[in-house]
Amino acid sequence: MSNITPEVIAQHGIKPDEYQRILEIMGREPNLTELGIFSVMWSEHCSYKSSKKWLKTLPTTAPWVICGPGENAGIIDIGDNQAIVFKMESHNHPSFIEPYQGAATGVGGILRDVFTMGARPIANMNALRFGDPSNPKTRHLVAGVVAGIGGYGNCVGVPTVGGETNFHKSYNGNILVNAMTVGLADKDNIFYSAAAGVGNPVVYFGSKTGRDGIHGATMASAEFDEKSEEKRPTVQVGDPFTEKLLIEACLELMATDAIVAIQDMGAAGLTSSSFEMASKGGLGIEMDLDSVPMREEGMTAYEIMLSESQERMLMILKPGKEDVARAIMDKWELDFAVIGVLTDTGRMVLKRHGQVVADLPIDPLAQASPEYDRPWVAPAKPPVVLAEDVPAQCPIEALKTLLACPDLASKRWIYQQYDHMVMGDTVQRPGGDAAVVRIHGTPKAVAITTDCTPRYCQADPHEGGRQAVAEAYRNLSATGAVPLAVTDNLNFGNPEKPEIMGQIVEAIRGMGEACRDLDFPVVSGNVSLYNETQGTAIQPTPAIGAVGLLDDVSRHTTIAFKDAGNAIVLLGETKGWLGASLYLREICHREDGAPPPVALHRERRKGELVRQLIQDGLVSACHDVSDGGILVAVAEMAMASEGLIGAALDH
Amino acid sequence: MKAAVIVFPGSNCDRDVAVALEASMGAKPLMVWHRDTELPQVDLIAVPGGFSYGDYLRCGAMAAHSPIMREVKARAEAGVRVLGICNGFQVLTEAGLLPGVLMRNSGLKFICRDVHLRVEDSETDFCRQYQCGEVVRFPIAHAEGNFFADDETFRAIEGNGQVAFRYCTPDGGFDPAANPNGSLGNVAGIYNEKRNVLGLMPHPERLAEDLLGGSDGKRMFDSLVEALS
Amino acid sequence: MKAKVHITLKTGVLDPQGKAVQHALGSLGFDGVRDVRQGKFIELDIAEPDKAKAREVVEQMCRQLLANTVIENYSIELE
Amino acid sequence: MKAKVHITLKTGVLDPQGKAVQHALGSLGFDGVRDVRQGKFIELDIAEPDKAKAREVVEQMCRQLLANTVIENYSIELE
Repeated sequence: MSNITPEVIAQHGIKPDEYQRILEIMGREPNLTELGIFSVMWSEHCSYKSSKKWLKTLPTTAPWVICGPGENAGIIDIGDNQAIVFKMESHNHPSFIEPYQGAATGVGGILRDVFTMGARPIANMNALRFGDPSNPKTRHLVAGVVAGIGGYGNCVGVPTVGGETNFHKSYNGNILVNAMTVGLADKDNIFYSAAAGVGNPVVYFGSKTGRDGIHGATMASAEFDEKSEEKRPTVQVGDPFTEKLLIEACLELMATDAIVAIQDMGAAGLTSSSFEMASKGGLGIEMDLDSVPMREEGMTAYEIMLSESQERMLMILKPGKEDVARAIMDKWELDFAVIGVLTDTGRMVLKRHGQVVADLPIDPLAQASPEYDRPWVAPAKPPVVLAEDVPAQCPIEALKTLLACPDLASKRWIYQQYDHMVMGDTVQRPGGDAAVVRIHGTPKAVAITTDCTPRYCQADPHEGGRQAVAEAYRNLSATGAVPLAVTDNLNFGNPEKPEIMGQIVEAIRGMGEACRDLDFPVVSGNVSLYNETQGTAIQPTPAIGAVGLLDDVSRHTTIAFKDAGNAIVLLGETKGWLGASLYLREICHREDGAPPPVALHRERRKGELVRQLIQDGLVSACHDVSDGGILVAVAEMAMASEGLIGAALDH
Repeated sequence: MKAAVIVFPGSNCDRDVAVALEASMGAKPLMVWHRDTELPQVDLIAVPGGFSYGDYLRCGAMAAHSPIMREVKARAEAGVRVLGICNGFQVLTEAGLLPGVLMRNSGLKFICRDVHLRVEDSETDFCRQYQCGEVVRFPIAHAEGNFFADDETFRAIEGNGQVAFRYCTPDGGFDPAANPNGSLGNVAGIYNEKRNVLGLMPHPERLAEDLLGGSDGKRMFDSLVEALS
Repeated sequence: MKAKVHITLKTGVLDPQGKAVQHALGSLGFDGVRDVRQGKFIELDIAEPDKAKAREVVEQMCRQLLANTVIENYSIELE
Repeated sequence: MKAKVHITLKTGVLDPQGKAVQHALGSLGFDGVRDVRQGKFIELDIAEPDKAKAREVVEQMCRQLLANTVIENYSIELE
């Protein structure tokens, strides 16, 4: 009696109709290892099965885009034969179970996605969402996540230069930890993951494999229930010291011509990396699992293929280049082993203890992962709420309340736990509209920001999607940088519920419109669904990570007032929109109303105007007006100034 | 002046120190891998910040046993100038080149921000371009900077005037709030008795360029070039 | 009452510190070191004279603060 | 051969972690905590079968690397 029972299939998160597809693809019943491989490759986290159909509608091209979605990270051209490689990824569920290690391994994973393409990481950011501060677990989660991000990022020596942190009760059972990495590469030395060359060696390097986080990939999209507390020691533990060795060893090897293709082992470890490399290259792969460096005895093929031990990479080398690679890995004291070879069979054949333990076709599995067109319902448009509809309050009292609320209060207590100065190129430190990081040894710099207003996306996902992209565009322009491209991390509830699927469809539609109209293409991203506990979903959070370019870093502008006597100029019309505003929530304790509509053509024109004024040296400070409105914006500019320069709003 | 920067697995401020040295020296320092056993003739050896060996067991404990450290110790005993910054300071105490130990910050958290320091002795090659008693602004970035020494050792350090920098208020006063990590006597950096070895937790190389927010740190590198060229 | 608490990583959980110390011992010439695991050892002096009550209190301290029960085990000895 | 090493701070040496844990326990409502000291607990698996030789090897490991003998004491138990 085979051990593939309906319970085992369900346990692997595979639906009955999906299992029928597996039987067709295999032409027989899969064994446990093969079933495990299908379950991680077809998990929501790796296959994007619920969102793939809609993600294709996003604009992903522009003259400066070298590589759009589909590779480990997105790549844009910044001239002088240099490229910026960046992406954002989520580690939401592991961080709820073990905040320190969950967040730390999130940082480690996104770093690897960037340097596997040949880029030296030059900056990290993170977008965090926690539950209500009064919730007993929130304090523990915040302390753990921040310590984990700092513990890993500081040790690896990549500056953590900013991010954003929100608090709302919808995240009580589902915190969001989205980590972003920006890297710098030479345009003519970029590495991709498509395998090539039948007979070329398949090489494993980095840390040893253990039983960490098995089923991390499927857990990433499993809705949380009370039982989730039991998913214990299989939590992934990160080793930032080994990651630093991995960065240096990889970049040193990439300076030689030994590498054909390379990919980091992320979610679903050895399975997803080997499958993706083989399928992109249209080749087969044969691996002898006995030669995989292992940390624990008696590991089965199932455990080796599904393990999510951290700090591991897979690469294809040119023939005869094994010794060059081994010498570099020995210098940096990393494990190194040739574990297989490329074949022309188009199949994945795994051996363990001398026997074939898995034999699966690669293309049907890698490419044919299901793509769903789930039913969705567009949420109703909420009513407009304007200033005259809301009881007025003394502005200064309102300002005090707003500045004290967790969303707006200074986040210094968080970012001072992050080394934001290492590598000596941080020109604008955390706390402004965007971080500015110099391109080492050049007069240029990149501006980086993460933005999303979940309140707006809850009220109207379409308008919220537009606003998230527009705010990122404004934050980059406020420093004088030309906005170039976007990465995203789409965090939503359970897509099998039509109203949640409606939020996803509408938010993506809104993001697409803004990216198209602002020439601001999406070059990479990540989707995290099923962020829901006992039926209540998080506020829709399509987090945007954006990068812009400053040709002359000395022209960058900060939010701080510089000299008394400067005129304060407001760009844009004030219509008193209070729907879904922070004012309404923090002062009137209401969370209703429509978010302010975004006029994209005006956003674009204002952005071009602001950048021109900064270019002409006419602007001493610049800040985008967002949460809390004009009064909060001016207060933030005053508080950031040296000598606490005040402001009189009397015209 | 000829300078060498030691690189341990896990050092991550090695390039930052090399950039600051080059800006003052007008030439690139040598980058020396921790497993080398030879060290060319140099006037200055810099042991940079970072997380050598991941700061595991004790910060700098494993790096202090690296092959190159035998040579660094020999050169220090022979009078070559040695500058240990942050993790470098921890390595020098573990290697016995400087007294005392750097414990976990009193607040237990990693701290990254600017601090004010008072220059306690400007008659050394490291600080000759500062005034004695001058207040400078350097950034710190560490979780284990809490300087400690037993009473006897600490009395010797103070008695010999080996304190190089103390955490202070912007106007040079002393106040618990100005001491970021609980260090004994607000000590931020100390010399050995011969004053040819300096270890400090703050990072002068990170504020050596106005574009990055300040240049008080540059004068330490200028001092060394002036004294050793 | 004196309480001695040992906090160790659960088996199978990666111990990066132990791995690095094992490696460093090797490069110092100590061969034959098969495994190294590093944990915490906490000594508490508490006012509770009764042994059973003291154990109960220390048990709570471990669950609430001293140990990260997701990846760590704890053991308590009382004197 | 299994070796258990306890590394503790010498009396009189500042223990920031112990103090911080004591403070945190107080704010969690555990009163009556007179003192807390935090040290390291290292478990080694070494190939040396003979107890005396094993003790000598571990003794050397402690003096050379595991303990900073300026501020720390170490004790070794063999099984």
